[in-house]
Amino acid sequence: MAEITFREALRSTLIDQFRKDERYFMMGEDIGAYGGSYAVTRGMLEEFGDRRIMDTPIAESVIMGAGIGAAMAGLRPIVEVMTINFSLLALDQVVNVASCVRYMSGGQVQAPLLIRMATGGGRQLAATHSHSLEGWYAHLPGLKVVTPSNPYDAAGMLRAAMREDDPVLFVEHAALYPGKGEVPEEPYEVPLGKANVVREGKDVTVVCWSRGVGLGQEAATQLERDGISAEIIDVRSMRPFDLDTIVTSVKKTGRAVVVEDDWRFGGFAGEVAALISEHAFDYLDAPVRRVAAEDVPAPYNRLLEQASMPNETKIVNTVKAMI
Amino acid sequence: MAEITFREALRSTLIDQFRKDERYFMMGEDIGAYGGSYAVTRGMLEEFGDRRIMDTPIAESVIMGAGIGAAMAGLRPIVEVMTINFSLLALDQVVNVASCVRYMSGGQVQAPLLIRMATGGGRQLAATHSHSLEGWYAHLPGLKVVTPSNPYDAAGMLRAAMREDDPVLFVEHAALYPGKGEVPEEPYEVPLGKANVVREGKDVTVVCWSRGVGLGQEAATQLERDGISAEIIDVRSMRPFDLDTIVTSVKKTGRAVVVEDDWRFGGFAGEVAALISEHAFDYLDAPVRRVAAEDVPAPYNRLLEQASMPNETKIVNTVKAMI
Amino acid sequence: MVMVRPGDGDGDESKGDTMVRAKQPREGSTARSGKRAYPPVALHDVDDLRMMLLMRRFEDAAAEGYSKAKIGGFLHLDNGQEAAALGTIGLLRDDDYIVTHYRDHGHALARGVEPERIMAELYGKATGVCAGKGGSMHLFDAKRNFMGGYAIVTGHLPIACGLGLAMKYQGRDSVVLCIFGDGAVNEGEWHESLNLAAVWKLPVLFLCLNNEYAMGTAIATTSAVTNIADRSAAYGIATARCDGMDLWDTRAAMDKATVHIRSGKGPYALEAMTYRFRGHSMADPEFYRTKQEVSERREAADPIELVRGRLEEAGLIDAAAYDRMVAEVNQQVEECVRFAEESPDPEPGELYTDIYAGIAGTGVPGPAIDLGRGA
Amino acid sequence: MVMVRPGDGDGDESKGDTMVRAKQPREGSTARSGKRAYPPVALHDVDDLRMMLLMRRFEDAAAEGYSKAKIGGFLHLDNGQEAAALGTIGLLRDDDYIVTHYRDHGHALARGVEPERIMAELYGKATGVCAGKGGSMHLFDAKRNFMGGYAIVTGHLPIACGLGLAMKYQGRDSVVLCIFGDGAVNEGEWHESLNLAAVWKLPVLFLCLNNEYAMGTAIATTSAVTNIADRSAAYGIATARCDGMDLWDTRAAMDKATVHIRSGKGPYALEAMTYRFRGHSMADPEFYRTKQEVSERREAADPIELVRGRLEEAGLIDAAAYDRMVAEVNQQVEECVRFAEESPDPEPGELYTDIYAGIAGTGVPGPAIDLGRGA
Ligand SMILES: Cc1ncc(C[n+]2csc(CCOP(=O)(O)OP(=O)(O)O)c2C)c(N)n1
Ligand SMILES: Cc1ncc(C[n+]2csc(CCOP(=O)(O)OP(=O)(O)O)c2C)c(N)n1
Ligand SMILES: [Mg+2]
Ligand SMILES: [Mg+2]
Repeated sequence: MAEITFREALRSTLIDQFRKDERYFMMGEDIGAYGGSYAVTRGMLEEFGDRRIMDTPIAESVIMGAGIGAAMAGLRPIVEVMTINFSLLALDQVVNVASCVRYMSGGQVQAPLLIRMATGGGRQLAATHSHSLEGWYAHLPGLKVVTPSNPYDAAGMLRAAMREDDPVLFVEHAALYPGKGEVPEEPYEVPLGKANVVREGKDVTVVCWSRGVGLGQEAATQLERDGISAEIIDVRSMRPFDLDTIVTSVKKTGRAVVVEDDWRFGGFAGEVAALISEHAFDYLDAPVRRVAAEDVPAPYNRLLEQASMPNETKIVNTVKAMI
Repeated sequence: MAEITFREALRSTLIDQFRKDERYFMMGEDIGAYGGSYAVTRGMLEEFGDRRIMDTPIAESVIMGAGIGAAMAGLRPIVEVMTINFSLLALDQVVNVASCVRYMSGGQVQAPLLIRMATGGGRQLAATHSHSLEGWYAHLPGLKVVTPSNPYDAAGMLRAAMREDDPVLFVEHAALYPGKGEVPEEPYEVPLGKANVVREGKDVTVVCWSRGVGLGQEAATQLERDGISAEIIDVRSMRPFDLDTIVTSVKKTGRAVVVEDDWRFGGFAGEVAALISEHAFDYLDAPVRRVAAEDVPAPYNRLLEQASMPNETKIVNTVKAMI
Repeated sequence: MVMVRPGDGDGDESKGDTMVRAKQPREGSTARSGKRAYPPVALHDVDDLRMMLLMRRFEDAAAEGYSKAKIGGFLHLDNGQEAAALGTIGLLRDDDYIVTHYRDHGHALARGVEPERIMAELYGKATGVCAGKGGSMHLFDAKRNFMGGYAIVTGHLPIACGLGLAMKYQGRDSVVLCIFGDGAVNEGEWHESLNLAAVWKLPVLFLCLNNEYAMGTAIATTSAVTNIADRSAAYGIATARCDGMDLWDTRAAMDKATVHIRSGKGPYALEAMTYRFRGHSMADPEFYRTKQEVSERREAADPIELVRGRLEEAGLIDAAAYDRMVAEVNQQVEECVRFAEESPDPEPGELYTDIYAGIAGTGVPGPAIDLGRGA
Repeated sequence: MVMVRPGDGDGDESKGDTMVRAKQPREGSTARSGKRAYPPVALHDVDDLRMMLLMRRFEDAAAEGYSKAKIGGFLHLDNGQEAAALGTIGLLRDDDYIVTHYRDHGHALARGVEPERIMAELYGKATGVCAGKGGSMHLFDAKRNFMGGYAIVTGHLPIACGLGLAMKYQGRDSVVLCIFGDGAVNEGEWHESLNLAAVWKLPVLFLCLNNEYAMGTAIATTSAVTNIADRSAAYGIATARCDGMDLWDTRAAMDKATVHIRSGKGPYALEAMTYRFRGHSMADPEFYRTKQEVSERREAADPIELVRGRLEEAGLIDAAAYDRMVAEVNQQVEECVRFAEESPDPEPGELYTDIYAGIAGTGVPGPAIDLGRGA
């Protein structure tokens, strides 16, 4: 086991798979000569050449579609969209081809494409560059959407995602890239669709994913000081969604808080809250609460931006108000 | 009062406003020579000429952006996107300009744009042409999203929407266009942001909008035969959202079913369910249920498609299972 | 009459100047003027006549099915565009690929997809090419590399680039034929796709079926430059225009295009000038053009009449043989309709298949109540 | 040296052939070769020198602020591109409009926006042009018709069309200047916007600042045709290329372009050849080009040096005056920084303003608990 960054966990997994299977190649903006805008692909152009690490024009829709088409022809393309903000320009391809081509064709055609993108705010990038819209993608039948919170899961889920015969959206929170964690040197997979109880507790279940898991853990530490025991569940996979693990926990704790970086109104946390209320109704001692982004476009000013985002204090306060 | 169609209610309101205020003009695909793909604009080219009824290239992003830009310069553009399916190609303009330009500019710039689009399935248009993604738009701070269910509201809400200083998305379910209803001849407004109790009841609250309102009313009629009294609430405005009216109702009935045409998982009905559970927790006798589209791409076959969609039977069965 | 721009096919497009001409006069279809130098007719042209008759009759039968509400959704027919489709698709190899738009029945027929399975798809039946899930606008036949009809205008152009990329990646010399209309050219994806194909030298043949209208919008309303071949040249792509009402002219252009692509020179943009004899879809009231325009154009150039005329001139077919052929084709289409009508609907459970490779869905159990299916 | 294509500016572009030339040799910047025929220098050129110095020094100060973590987000500086910005923006009328991309500080300065309010915006302060809400990439000054920096590549091109449409609709002869980079031309919205502007004859000046790189990607990697003026000509738009390192050459091109647009002839596409002396943003490790390349290019053509040289030659400024000017500009920028540093952050409540015209939000009450604001 080595302590490596989230970024390095992704990078080394990609490299390992690229070495083993020629069908993998990657397309994206500035993944080659520039070294990747988040440096995930650094060094890969040098090792694999521009046949397999392809710098593309700034043209998100054709990049996405080219990945889908190449997947339909039997390859295993990986499309890096620089950030989720820019993925809106390619969304039609995901909605109207990748996620439904198997269905429309009556099962004749599949698109085993891996889409990677960075997500999230918190770096003063303001309204157009701070989106956390992965919940939109999780809405789509035919697509899988996963979002790891730590280096171990990042490597294991990426390896699993690369083997999928369905299109998978792999969402990487930009704030997590430099974070370190233990990662085995031997290849391993973390199966998609399984939530993870990262901390056991008995008073409240905090359901979170991606950057939110760190917030949840920090909040749990603070709550412990006040004698409140929080169970922290890392959703890991938004679609498929492991409702069982969450419901089991809520049946035990009787309370749930859902955390997400996206806006509250119409966000994915609403789905999670609705599911918990539906499936653990008789066990709930308090309404399910959400800690999510304020209902405002992301502001540039650092203080305003921080105030608009979920943080451990908001989780702590929300939990305390429930108990 | 005249009995007119939903389509005619929209058309006559547009014409009336166009006659009164030169700042209104409309852009869209086939709104002129073709007569409008849903015939809402029929005859308008003849009356207002191609300066005010502009047939555009098939290029959704620039049409939307041109509407935003013209609004920023003080005009009152109306952009017709032929259907919500194609609006994905223009989504970036809505997310990253229309809904946040006021904020990003610190309040200096506004984009009083009206976007109209047809939505919904049920006509065997299969996976790419049957979306009901208005919930995605309702997620965006800075935008208003409304969706009338009958001719009276269509005319009144359109008139109100055309006066707004904010961008408004006006969502028209394609199945509703031919439906008739009473509409006063005198101009009137139905204020945005107000839900409507279209039928009073005491056992369950059915929260619905757009095409769902007809389903809800039909279900209520059927339920009445079994002695179940359903209150039907037409949401009308997804953002802003009139939670008060709904919560007041649920506090009375103790039960709620939310109906929508979109996929259940991650849909807007989840938000509504979560809000009800949060704000009427102590009054609920049963978990809030949702009747929404099955989690599948829209199939072409008529029977499969009908099975995938919400209908009155599903509402009735859902309500009965709750009582 | 295939218009070849300087640099076309000589292996050095990059040197030559390619011209973009604004508002030049439209190439009229001169098919029936008899001025053209044609190659001698061949026996297989008779098969092509039969196929074109099938394409035509199939559409008419589909229109009837639609009028009887046996076919749902949108129905886009391509009467009049048969030569443009067959003259291109008919020249492909089995290992070539096709992606096309929603006006796709004729394209599937030209590719050899079984007509009865196409008709059954329009009827939404389990025996349809897509098992009733895709419908008219989304025909697929993967074993024939017919990779779909697509109904989002230009949604398939990026897909064509991806298929082309896969060919190049694997060192195969297959061509990807990508078919779209004149209205598609103003969509951003058209631009992104032509540029990507050009810079990566992808083996994609961008075939624009220019029928002068996008729904009800005439091309000059939406494009300052209406010559699409010329617009394509702006990407450094070899381009040509052909008379899509003329099977031979189309074939000659297609031949040049595929030779160019297979020799590794990258993409090619072919603009086939054509005209649709029916409305945009069955819902089209056709306010935007007169009945007279349509009948004049049809009189001036019906692609089937041209083929028939040349075959008759060459003595390969006579009136009686032609009538027999028409009768056989009508019979064949009738059988397709019968097959479609008699085929079963998909099983209700089919609603939930073909979404994922495995069975995974949301992972969330559905409501434990009767869904009132098929209501 | 402004390259004008046939038909440009003679009122009849539609007749003339416009050329698309693939892979023609890049116009080198010949600014310092002295071969160019220049107009006599004028007194206002001294002001322009001062402005260019301000633009340069402002960026350097922003870089310092960023290094000290006083400025957040992405920071894109445009050292080297001063002449291209000032030579165009400087010629606009007050009633003209500007939209530009994220590399926008210099553009705002050239438009006359108060430097201290720009700096305050970079510092995220309440006194910033956007009250601290927009930041470096999204500068707006509505009263100067500076309608924004936009950070989604090409997101503002459709907006420019809409502003242009409004001008035309209202019968105004204002020009909308729309600025973007060489990397933007492959995005679908570029295409959609140029086509719409052409077919509707909108008064939009599409100004491409071609600095040869999009982030780390050289233009030839992503475009088969690297001459952007030529690519723009495919829309039937009048086009020109100019030396964006040369204030006079840029001005001459800009002058022609605005005359063309104001006379109602529709859009114009101007490509200014330029080069950025700094990385793409402050986060750029610059793997894709050598330090030597940058210093050679800077040596060969620094737009400020050119202006200074000509003014000295003409006796309008001497070394002492120049040094004084530099000192004054440095002083001015220092004051901007001080202003920014000393300005207050926005009030916490500002988070919730400027979202709607009225107070409407979701209509849903927020959680009735302490939000831990500013944590
Ligand atoms: C992105 C998108 N916008 C709009 C439509 C609606 N639509 C369907 S076909 C069509 C016209 C296309 O015309 P053209 O490309 O010329 O092809 P043709 O129908 O003439 O064969 C339009 C606007 C669509 N399907 N997709
Ligand atoms: C749609 C979109 N895709 C990608 C990006 C990330 N990005 C920001 S700037 C840039 C390069 C743009 O280069 P160019 O247009 O040449 O302008 P320059 O930065 O050289 O001035 C990229 C890829 C973005 N902001 N928006
Ligand atoms: Mg057409
Ligand atoms: Mg650049």
